[in-house]
Amino acid sequence: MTITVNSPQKSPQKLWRIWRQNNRRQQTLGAIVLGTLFLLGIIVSPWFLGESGLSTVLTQRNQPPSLAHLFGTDWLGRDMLRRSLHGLSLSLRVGLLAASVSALIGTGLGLAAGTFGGWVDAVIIWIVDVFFSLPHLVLLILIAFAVGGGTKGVIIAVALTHWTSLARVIRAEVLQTNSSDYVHLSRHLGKSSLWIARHHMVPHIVPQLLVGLILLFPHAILHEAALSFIGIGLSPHLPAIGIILAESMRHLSTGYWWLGVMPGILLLLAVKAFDWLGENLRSLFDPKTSQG
Amino acid sequence: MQIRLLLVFAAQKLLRLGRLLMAVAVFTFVLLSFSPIDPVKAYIGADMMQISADQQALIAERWGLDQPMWSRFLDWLGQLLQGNLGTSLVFNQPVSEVIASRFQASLQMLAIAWLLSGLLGLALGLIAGALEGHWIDRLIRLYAYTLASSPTFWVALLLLIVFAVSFKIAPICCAAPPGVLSQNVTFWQHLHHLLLPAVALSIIGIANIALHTRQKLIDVLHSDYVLFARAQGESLWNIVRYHGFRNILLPAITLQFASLSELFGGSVLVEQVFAYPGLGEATVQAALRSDIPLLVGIVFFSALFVYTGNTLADLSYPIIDPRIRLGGQ
Amino acid sequence: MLSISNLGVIFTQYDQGLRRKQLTVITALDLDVQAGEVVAVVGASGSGKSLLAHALLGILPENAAMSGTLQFQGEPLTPERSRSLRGKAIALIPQSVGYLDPLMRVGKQVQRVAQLAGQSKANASTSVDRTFARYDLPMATRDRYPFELSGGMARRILVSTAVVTQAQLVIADEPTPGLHPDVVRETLSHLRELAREGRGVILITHDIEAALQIADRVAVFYAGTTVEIAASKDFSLGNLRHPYTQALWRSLPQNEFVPVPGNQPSPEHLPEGCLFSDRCPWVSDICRAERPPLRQLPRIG
Amino acid sequence: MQIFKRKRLLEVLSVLLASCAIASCTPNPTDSNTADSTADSTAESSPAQSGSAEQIVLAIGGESEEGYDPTLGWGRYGAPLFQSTLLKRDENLNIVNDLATDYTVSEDGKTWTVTIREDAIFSDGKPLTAADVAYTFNKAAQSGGLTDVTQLEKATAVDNKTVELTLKKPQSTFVNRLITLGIVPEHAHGKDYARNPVGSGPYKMVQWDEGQQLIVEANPDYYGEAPDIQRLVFLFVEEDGAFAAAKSRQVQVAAVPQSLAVQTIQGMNLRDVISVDNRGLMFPYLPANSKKTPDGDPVGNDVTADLAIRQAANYAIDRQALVDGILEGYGSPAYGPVSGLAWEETKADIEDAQIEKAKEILAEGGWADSDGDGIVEKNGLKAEFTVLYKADDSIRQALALATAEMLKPIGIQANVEGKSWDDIEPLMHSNVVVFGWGSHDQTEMYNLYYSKAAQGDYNNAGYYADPAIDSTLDLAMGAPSEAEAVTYWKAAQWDGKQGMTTKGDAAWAWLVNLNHTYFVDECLDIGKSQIEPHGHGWPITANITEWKWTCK
Repeated sequence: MTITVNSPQKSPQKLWRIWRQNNRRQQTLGAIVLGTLFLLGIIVSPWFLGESGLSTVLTQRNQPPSLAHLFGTDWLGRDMLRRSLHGLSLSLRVGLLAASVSALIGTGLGLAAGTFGGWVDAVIIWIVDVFFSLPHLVLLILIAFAVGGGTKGVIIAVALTHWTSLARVIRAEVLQTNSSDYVHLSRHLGKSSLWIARHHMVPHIVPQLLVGLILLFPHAILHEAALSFIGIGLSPHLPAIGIILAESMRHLSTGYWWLGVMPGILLLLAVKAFDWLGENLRSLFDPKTSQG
Repeated sequence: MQIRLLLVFAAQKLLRLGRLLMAVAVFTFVLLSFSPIDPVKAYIGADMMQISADQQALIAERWGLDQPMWSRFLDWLGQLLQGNLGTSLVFNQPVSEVIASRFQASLQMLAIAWLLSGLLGLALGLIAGALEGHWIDRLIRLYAYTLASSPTFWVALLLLIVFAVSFKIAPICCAAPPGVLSQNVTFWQHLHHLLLPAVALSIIGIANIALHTRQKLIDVLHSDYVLFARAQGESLWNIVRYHGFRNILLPAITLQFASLSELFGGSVLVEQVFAYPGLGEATVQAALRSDIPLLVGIVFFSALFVYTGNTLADLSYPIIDPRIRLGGQ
Repeated sequence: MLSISNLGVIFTQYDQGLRRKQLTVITALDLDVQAGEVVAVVGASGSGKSLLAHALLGILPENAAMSGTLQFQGEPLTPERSRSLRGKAIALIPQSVGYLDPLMRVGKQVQRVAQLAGQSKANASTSVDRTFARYDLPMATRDRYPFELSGGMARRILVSTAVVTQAQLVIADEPTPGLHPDVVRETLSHLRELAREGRGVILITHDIEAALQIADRVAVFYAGTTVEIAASKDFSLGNLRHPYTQALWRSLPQNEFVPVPGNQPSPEHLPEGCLFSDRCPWVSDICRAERPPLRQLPRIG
Repeated sequence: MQIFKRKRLLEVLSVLLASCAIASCTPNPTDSNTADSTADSTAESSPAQSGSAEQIVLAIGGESEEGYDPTLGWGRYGAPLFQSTLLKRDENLNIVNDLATDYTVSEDGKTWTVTIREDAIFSDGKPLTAADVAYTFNKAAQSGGLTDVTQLEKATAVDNKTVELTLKKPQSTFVNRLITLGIVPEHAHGKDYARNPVGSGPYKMVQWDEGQQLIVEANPDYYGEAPDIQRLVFLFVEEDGAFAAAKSRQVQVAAVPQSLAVQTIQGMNLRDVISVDNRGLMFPYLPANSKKTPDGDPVGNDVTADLAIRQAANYAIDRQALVDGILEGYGSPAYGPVSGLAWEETKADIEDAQIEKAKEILAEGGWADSDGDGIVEKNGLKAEFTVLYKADDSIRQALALATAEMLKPIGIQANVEGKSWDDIEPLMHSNVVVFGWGSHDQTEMYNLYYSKAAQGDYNNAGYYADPAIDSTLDLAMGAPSEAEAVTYWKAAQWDGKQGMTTKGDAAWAWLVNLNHTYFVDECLDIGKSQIEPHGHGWPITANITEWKWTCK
């Protein structure tokens, strides 16, 4: 008697899995393209939308979402979709800038710690520990306050607080590469630390950096929005997403739910898109994580 | 023997704490010395027109704002050695008292949120991990990933819209019903006002803990000892119960204590949304109104809080895992 | 008691670049075990030995598909039946102490095994006491954690897990590597003892010498196929038929000590015909074209 | 256009409401049930039912996080509640005695002698004496809080009931300190006074849950007429929260913004209180680059330095339209900084919304549209400026936008830009800014227009400087009493020949006064309210002792 077990063609769930498996590479690439397009679309949307729809139309105040206004209108009759896109675009740009600066700091310190070792390493590790010893948001508030708030404040605060994890990753990567055979060889050949860093470290670190950077974005953007929400971030006249959400707090009890819900969903989608992008990039670089 | 180890452990931890707090204090003051905000103006606020220049000078003198930052730091340090964190500008009260009373209000919320996120996160993580690949796992992962990308304050806002505005089953603000003397507030009223903020706060932690627990459980389920247990005919849920749970407890507890830091930060946002008068709300006040002594005090306190959480996690290791000895390895 | 014929196991996996592929890790395994005998399964790593054990216990990973005929005590051994029999009628003695939960006291773990085999809690506890006594394990061992055990103790505990169950078929998966020779001898004698009690024992090992010490018969696996099943004494007599078995025999230190040239083919690149064809000194055209089935040969001598 | 539509809409709404009343539609039972459920649970354990003569709940903001110490500024918006003041303003803002029985000011205006009543006792049972008054003034003068008593040289108690306040120089506005500074007991004014205030006011503190609520109850020892409402609960929530609480009937008085005032709440009436809470456009008075502020920010603007521009803008703006369209009708036109107050010069009012007159003024001033782009020019200078407003303030935003629309027809191009105060501060001496002020204290008007007050901050941000006005303001400030000063205050606004308002220098274009809007329980009679100063909320408590609960 012959028993065939776990036949792959048995259930629809299995079929689905096989379809997914077969298309994984295309899916990953597709996801990367789709995510990038979505985010780019949001970032450049204000240039296509222009200022139209941002002016006050008193006859169209407080309209719930409809076909004409997908996100409804606010208490001045402004189209919430346009406002949200403007706001999110601004928030994304601020977040991107801050995250990029943060990634630079993280890479620099991570490389320094891993390459020079000794007291440099000890000092950097200690700084990282001090940063980890404070709640993230408290640290953000402190720094944003200290530099005087506003857009500049947010960028500096986010940039100064998000580098720690990346620095750790890069440092570990450097240490691992450092102990590898070819680095030993180069060292024996009398190459300088800098030469080794440039020729051996950088190629290993760039993929880590890229993924790390993209996974930094969502954090940076969420924290930017949070800071703006509590009033220490972007100036209230800028249509940042945090500001829009904070404004919606003033219209909760009147039942204008769309003022808070719709922009929040857009923000959520953008953050998820970054996460998605990061995960897919990572699985492209490192197929191990995509198993199973 | 054990007691000596414990003492050594405590001494080490205290030393590190002292060093850390010192660093935090110096760091904070250095940062604040760069601040372009004029605290006198921030203090006066809307009353600018009725306050003469003489009075402004008087105000600066009262708060020592006319001194350079380094001398204020030395003053502050001197006071600190006497156990005094200075006086809050906004609340005109010793900073330690402000923190104590505010933290008391936050503590209950933090505790509920902490337990909720820990238990729910653990449960969801266990289910998802055990059913890896199943649609339930997919659902839980989707939920957790979505939550992880959601702005905390927005989730809180949604909860407020749904439960307080639409269904009217939760209060829209505050920590107690209006007009009721504190001694007359019942336990249920108290809970009623506490619950929604706590739930909102716990949601941040759930995602993180669930995802980590899931991953850890999957690792455990792929381990040799689980393979052996399966070979003995152990069912999936009993494997989770007898082996999975025990082996993920340690990382879960580490994570749980480490999450105190995130929770503390989250409380700043949640209290803002729910107008809950806790320490988080005071943090925002301190920053918005340039109350430097209070801000420094809160930064200081939060570092202590996070450190305590991590130390508790360290202490819990040897209890759970016999392989780990206090102070050893 | 147990008979396996033409067992196949196929894995579905992803490749670098995320392409899916199918791996045939077991092509055609044949084996039969009688009550009271020890059958050793030998072969290089990757020959499918451990997977056989997993297949019998129904604990193959989810992405594995199984084919072929399995019979246990006269009835087909479906995965469902494996599930209900494992831990009761079929028991596994794992490789190392790593197969014990590091955070659970060993006494409790062995007791749990007994309970899973169908004993009540109290009975299970006495079974553990009895078994521990049988293997000279002090009572205090019950309260130890796996990391606190010495090598020999750990081995006896692992054997205990099979003994407490009354299972008719015991599969010992690589019980000897890295052990002190005394412990190896002791472990093997425990296995032999189990067979003497009337159980069937499958001893999975790559250590032919150890296998020959206690096994009645030896099955030789190569790249997921059974190339030969021979009586133990056939080895000492040199009555070996398959070229791989012969090569293996020659590679032993007490014999010619010449390693088998070449490598076992990876499941990704299995040869067309006989799996040993690329290394076989006597390869014929037929072998290159098709895989010869296992044949029953008359006993020589 | 839009404004008219709103008006129509309001009419339609009111008709609908009226017809509803005729049809006597009953409140939706399910609605009131859900609303009451929370209130019920409150009532269970609370001895006093909210919404009765026993207890009312007010959500009008105004928490003093610093505590309730008058020497640090508590009560500067009126009614210190726990303490009483020497003088107070009645509902018509006339100065009347409270603790004081009489006060005189010396010829040179530097010595104020106040006699006080002898029946006032603090809530701890000790009598209030002249020594306490002297202590309070001396303390406030040096404590560095938010009340400015720096003009005081010293206060001395002559005897048990007479105090002498000596000023450094005459200051007619000093009377406002007598009106706002609550008297604290010297014997009980310690470190924790701010959190446990003891005073001779109509109410005493029961409990203060910081950040949440303040519970006070009637002071049985109060020397004045006993208040009708026994216990007050001040709920400290945002305006939106106040509205929500009002909707669920948890509060009896809720301060709401104008945008929420158009809503209706069953069982509550909307009360709009006239205020001097004004909004106006501040024009930089000097030509561009005439000087720099101490911080190095530019001062002056060539366009607004031209009188014709400022006057024309004043005449062109349709203030009533702003009130109707933006304030939902809850407001009044403003022509000066002190609308409705006793020291307002009503002769300074103008007939506005006069496009033609505005155009004439421009033409006379030499402004003409020579290139046909719709914007007038003079000597090659276009009549164009930027209007800055605090960006998160929707009313200021709407005012700025609407005003810019109104200036367009006369050929003035106003570019509207929203910014935060931090960003506005460096720009506010060289650009037009939407400001909002309004106080019962004339010091504010003085600081808005007095040339030497311009020091690069909010005081006289436009660097207005007119020597004649300066001397009139000096006379007003130096007058021995408010009554005598009023003549000068009025003259500074417009004396028939010159003044700082439109007909004179037109240093500002005042736009509107906001009405402060409150939802008040139908059963609560809050009497006649004062014209409220800038600051929505707390000022409504000025006459709280007269509030009555009219239902059983």
